[in-house]
Amino acid sequence: MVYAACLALSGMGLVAALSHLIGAVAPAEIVSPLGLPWIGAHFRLDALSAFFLALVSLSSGAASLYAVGHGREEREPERVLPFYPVFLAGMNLVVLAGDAFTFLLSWEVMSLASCALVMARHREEENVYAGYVYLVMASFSALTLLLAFGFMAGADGSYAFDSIRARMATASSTGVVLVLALIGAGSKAGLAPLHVWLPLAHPAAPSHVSALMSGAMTKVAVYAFVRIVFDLIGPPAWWWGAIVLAAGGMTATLGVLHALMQHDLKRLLAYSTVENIGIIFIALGLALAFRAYGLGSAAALALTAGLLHAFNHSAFKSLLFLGAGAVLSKTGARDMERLGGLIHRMPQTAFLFLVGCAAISALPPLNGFVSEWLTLQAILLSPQLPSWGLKLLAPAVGALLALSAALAAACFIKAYGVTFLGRPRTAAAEVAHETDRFSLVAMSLLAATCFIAGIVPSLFIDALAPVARSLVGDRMPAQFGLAWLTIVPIAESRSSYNGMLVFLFVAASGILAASVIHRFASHAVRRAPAWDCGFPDLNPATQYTAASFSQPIRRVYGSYVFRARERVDMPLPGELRPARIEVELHDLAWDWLYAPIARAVGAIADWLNPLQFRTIRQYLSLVFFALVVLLTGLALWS
Amino acid sequence: MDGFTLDVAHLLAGGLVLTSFVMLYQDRLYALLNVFALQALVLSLSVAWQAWIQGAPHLFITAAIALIFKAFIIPVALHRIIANLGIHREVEAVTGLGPTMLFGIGLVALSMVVMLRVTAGDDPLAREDIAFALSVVLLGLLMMITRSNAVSQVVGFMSIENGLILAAAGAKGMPLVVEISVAFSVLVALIVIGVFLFRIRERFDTVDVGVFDRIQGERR
Amino acid sequence: MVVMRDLAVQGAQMLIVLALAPLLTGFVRKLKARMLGREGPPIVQPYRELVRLMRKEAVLADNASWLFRVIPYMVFAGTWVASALVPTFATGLIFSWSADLIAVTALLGSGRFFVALAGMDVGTSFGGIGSSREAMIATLAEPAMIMIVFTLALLAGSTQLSALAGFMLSPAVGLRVSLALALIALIMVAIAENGRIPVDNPATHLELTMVHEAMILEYSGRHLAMIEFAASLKLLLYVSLIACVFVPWGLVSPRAAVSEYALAALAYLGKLAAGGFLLALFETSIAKMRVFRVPDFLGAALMLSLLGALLLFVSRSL
Amino acid sequence: MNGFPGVALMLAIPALSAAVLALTTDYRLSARLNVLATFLTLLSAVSLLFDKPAPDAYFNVDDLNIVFIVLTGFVALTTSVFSASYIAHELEIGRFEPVHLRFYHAMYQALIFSMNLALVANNIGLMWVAIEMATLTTVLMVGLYRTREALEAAWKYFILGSVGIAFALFGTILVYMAARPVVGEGFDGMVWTILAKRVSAFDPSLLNVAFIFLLLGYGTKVGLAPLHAWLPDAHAEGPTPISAVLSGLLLNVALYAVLRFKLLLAANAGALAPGPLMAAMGLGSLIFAAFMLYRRRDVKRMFAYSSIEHMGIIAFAFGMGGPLANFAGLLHMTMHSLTKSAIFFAVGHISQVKGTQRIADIRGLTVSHPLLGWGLVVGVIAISGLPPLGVFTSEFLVVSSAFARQPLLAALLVAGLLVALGALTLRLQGLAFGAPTPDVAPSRASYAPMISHLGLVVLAGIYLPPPLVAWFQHVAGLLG
Repeated sequence: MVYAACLALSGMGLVAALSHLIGAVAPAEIVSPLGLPWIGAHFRLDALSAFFLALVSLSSGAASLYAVGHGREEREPERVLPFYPVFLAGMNLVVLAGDAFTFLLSWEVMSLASCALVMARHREEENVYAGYVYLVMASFSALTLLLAFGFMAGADGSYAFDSIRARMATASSTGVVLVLALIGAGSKAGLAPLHVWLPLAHPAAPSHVSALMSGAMTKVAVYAFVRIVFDLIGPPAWWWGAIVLAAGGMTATLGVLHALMQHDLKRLLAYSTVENIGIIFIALGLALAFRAYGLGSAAALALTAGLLHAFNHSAFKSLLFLGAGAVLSKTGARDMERLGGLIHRMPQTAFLFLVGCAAISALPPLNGFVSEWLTLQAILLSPQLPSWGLKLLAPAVGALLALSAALAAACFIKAYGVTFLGRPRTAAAEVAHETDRFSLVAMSLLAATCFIAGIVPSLFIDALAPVARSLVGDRMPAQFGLAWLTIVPIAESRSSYNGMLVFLFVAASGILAASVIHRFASHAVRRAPAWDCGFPDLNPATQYTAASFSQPIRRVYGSYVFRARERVDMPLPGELRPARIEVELHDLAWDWLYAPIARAVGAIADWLNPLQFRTIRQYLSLVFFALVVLLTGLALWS
Repeated sequence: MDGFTLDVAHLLAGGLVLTSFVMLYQDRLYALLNVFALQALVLSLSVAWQAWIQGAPHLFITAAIALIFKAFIIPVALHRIIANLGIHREVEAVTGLGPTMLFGIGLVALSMVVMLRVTAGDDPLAREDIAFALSVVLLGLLMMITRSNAVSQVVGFMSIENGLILAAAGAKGMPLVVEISVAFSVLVALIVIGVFLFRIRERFDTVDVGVFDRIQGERR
Repeated sequence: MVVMRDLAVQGAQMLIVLALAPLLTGFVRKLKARMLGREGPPIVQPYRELVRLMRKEAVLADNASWLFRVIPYMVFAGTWVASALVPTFATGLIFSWSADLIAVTALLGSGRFFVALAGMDVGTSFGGIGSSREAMIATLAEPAMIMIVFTLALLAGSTQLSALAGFMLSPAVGLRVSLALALIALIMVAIAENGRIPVDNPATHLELTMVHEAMILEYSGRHLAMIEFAASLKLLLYVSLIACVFVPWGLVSPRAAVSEYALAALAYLGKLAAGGFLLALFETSIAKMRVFRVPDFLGAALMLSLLGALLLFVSRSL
Repeated sequence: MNGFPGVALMLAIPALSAAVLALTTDYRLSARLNVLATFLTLLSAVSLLFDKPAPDAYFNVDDLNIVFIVLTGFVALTTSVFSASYIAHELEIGRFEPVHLRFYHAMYQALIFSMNLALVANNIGLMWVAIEMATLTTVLMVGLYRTREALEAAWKYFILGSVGIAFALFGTILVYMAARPVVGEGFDGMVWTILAKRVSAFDPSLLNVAFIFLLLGYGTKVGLAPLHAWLPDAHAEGPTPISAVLSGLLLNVALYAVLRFKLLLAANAGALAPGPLMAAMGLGSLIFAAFMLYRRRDVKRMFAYSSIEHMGIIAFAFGMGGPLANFAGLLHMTMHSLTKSAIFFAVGHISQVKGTQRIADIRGLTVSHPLLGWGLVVGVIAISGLPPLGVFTSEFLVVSSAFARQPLLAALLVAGLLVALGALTLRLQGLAFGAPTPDVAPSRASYAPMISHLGLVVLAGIYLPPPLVAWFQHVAGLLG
């Protein structure tokens, strides 16, 4: 079985990466004769790539394990199996690549393989469409990165990362590279307004692949950004941080707002990926800003926060996608309006999914909270920045961050409540049953990761120390030694957080309360029909639906964020037809950015097309005029 | 070489350009063919003259080919085609004659400017020849694009070729001229045969968009 | 020995908040009733209700899941811990550094998260209404709260509540616009969070504007008791938060003598009384607003807090 | 010619077999003969790898053309294998009368001959004659189907090609005239190796005019816009093997001719740099073809336009100049001819199986004919410059090296590439995925040619053999 092999391999990758990360050894480099002839393919494993290698290996291992069980239900396995290992290999190679050519090669292999996986179910129209948009956008990002590397490598083509570093140390106007890298890596990671392909492509793929695309591939894009901006090009200018901050804040808010409006479970998850990418970029932008002014420790804090959030997100987003996949395969429905009450049918999945939801909503004591807490702490340091623009930008972005965190909580209340709670809305949801045990093991693995990263974050922060040191020249104070496993970003007098203690505290008091009540007060339970203020209705259609849940929020933000329009069609008294409300939403990025470009291309094509239908004489006159023009030019020139 | 030979060469080359202009002016096919025959004659004369003054006997072959093939065979063949297709009453200039002539004069000026300037170091005879040759070529091309009639386009192409032969002959001691002229004659012959075989009615480009829709792949 | 004593103080605080929370609720009810000219229930009424509810058997809807039964305890525990972390009468409690103000906010947020889930568990229309409105309110209240935290943290250079209070006591504070903005915003947030008038009406049932009550409609018996208890704890938490940040006088620093502790406790009681009185006064003086006016209300809070933070960010550099 | 007479053989074999094939009527025999002859040609071409004859007045084998000679031999062989099965089918359905067969095979060999001649020619006049012969033979083959459209296409090709040829001749004469004062009259004035040695002393302004004519003349055969008009129809209407040879080889040969003269200009200090001109034309062709791709309804015509696009890329690369870009251009020429001919093999079989060339009528190939379908997918992916295939390497080099020097041009280039990729992949999805359309004929395709080409392309995308790199780097250095 292919997946088993992938599992074993990614396990090995994880071990290797961790050993490298913990035992902070010197970067290892291999040069193979493949690739560009006079350069060869460089493969390099330093702290940064080790961290991301661990990240990728973790989620790919989980996905493979999941697929061992889940893959049996694949209808056309021959369209998934060949590309899956290639996809994994591509991601790992991107992280390991040591020169521009190898990097872009593996980058594109990654994109292509995932695109093939997106189109695995090629008989549905929208999958093929998603694959197309995805392919074009992926090539766009690759070409943009190619330009960036072209600038960095120079005309003589010194593509190896070391020589690039040497060149860029003295180069000027490196801002170009930043912009290109932001566009290139950002469009792959799903940075607004280049995110449009993401919610199309990620849901279309088989679930374990969606998990990888959201959990790992977007992180590989983040890796590309970090590698280029922090490592390869020289010291940043102040406005770099500003751009990245703004982009991140916008992405986070837009992403989560769109996520709230979705009723397709996997698409909702995809949009929430966009949001988390935004959060990561906020942290990275802060790190850039701090670094531009030489505030080493602050930069280290921000960078660590960003990378930690990348790790956390890959953990819980993979978990959530796997859960969604389990739901999909057992009920055949991705649309939440056709689900409900699954907590009774698939309890383990429900529990694990709940852990994921809590983690992604940044609830203590899980891991999502830790990284967002660190990011907020980093924002709190921003008054040290001398630049006024950043001074004003940072708190605003902080507000956006808080806003999107709260919206994310609402979003996942909706996702979980509508999918797993309440009463089943269709027969399919009625008869669903628990998923296979491989999938359960895989998901519980990820859930455990979320939990551990939540209560002992100090381990992970210390593991990130060499990365921070190598990139911004400073690191956060060592955390692991502290009493009670507390984490202290700067100083205890400033702020500290202890996930483990909070968890123990809550658990203890909860259990205490429960036991006291059960001991001294009643513990009798009686089952009865739902009370519902006196007029319960047995029809599950009376439940709150996903659309109705998000309606208030749509009222609040919708009108200007996605030009939401509601049309209510209320039958007159005596009419028997049901009343219905229709909502139309727009993704402005699509309406204002993509559609015009597509129209322009079409228009130009139409405008040029008649050239196919000219007569020979007219073609001849083209030739003739070309000749005359050139000769005249020559006559004038010489 | 003395002035006389130069003058003769000059006269003949200029004659070529002149005939090209006359062709450009003609609007009757038969007349056009006659003028073309005349041009071929002039060409062969000038090539022969070049052969004599350069003392290059192989050029005589080229002259002979030009004379026999272009001055007689081709025009006759074209006469028959025209007769077959019954298009001899054709008046078919796409653009008016006046603009065409003006443009032609402009072309000649252009070729003079280009050539006479660039070949500054060369001997005057070669300069004259190459400049006239270029203008003949350009005029022939102009003819091809201003006439919409197959036969006259063929004629235009052949006058382009005449210009080339002139240039080749004028380039002193240039090898392979014979081979080249032979190859070209084959080309021309094929064109004429094509016109004859495929019954290209009146013009190469009887194209309505419908035809191209078929070409676009709706065939079969 | 010292550790034992710190632990004792911490435990005392936890017990005190537990004991005082229902009292505060009852106190506010009583005051409101009086202001409205009614007799009103006795102050200890909330205790009786709690005890009665705990005694009763819990009636669960047929399709209520295990989550539905666990949530009350989780919410209670979370709120309790949160309120135990807010200095009431003494700063520098032994566990206070295990979570800062942001963490406290997040703890309350998780409480809300789970209550909202509970609201959707049984699958009734009212539960859905409550959850979705609660979520909508939260999306505005939480950012506002975070912004307030920013303001305070920038002033005090810390997000630790003890450090905050200590800073507030010090003369370094001075009079600041941002603080005033933060205070107003905090009060508005507190009102929204506790579902008081004008955002929500804790006293109503079966009114389409209700939020919190709608979510817990299906709860009964001990579960309901837990939820109610958590609610009153939350109220207490906010009052004491405002107290410890804006009127920190009377707070004792760690390792003080027992007598000082007693004094501080008395001061704390005074603050609670004052807070409850103001709340009651406010609630009786204005009317409940429509649900879709709430966003404007909270948006104003968010704007105020953001303004305060911005002012501060800029002025810090002067 | 010392040692093994490779050159003589690789010219003699096609010539002879052309004569023989003109006489054989039996289909099987002639097809086999065709394959055999191309195979022997390939062998003799390969032999040149091992001992290069010293350049003489007529022939010359150097680092620039050796690759293209071998490439021509190889593609000719695979194409003959392909055409064996292709023509068999055409005979069955009766689009091909046996009369045409002799003609077809003879012309095929004649084409091989003329291309080899053009490649090894050391004499610019000889090169011109060879390319003209190539034009004639291909014209005749394009018109082979005798349908109205085929004749139309053949005429268009013929007339435009002839004019181009005329220009090229004029340019050649000018070059000779430029050379005459330096190297003296007579034969030396046309021998390329001698010209290359002495060119620095030529009259630069004359060279400039000459290059304009040569660029327009041979550029017509390369298919650079605005001289491209013949190319799409010629590809679309002729028999598919011819389309493969046209795109795979003939364009290369014409471009090779342009390169030869660019080498001359590069070596002459005073001459105007041909770079900007070529870069501009290349960029123009690329963008123009990229947009034209969108409205194509005939699959072969679409890939013909993509050939124009790639010729544009190559011309741009050489126009940019510099070791990297030139290397990339040479690599791209090789990769493109391999990939594009592979695509045409696939398309040929597909259009036979489906009985149509309309893109709209072909769907779901990966389902109905996995090998053909995936072959097409790989080919199109390669041609749109996606890794891990050879074209990616060259595009990587072109774009990156161009951006460092001319950011704006590079940005335009990238935009063009993106537009083209959008069009190609859009059509590809229609062809390869979705529910399949019914077949009209069983596929008795020979997959070996397609697979071998794609295999080579994939290999080149990951690993380039050192000798190849050495040749290319040397030539790239010369090209300046």
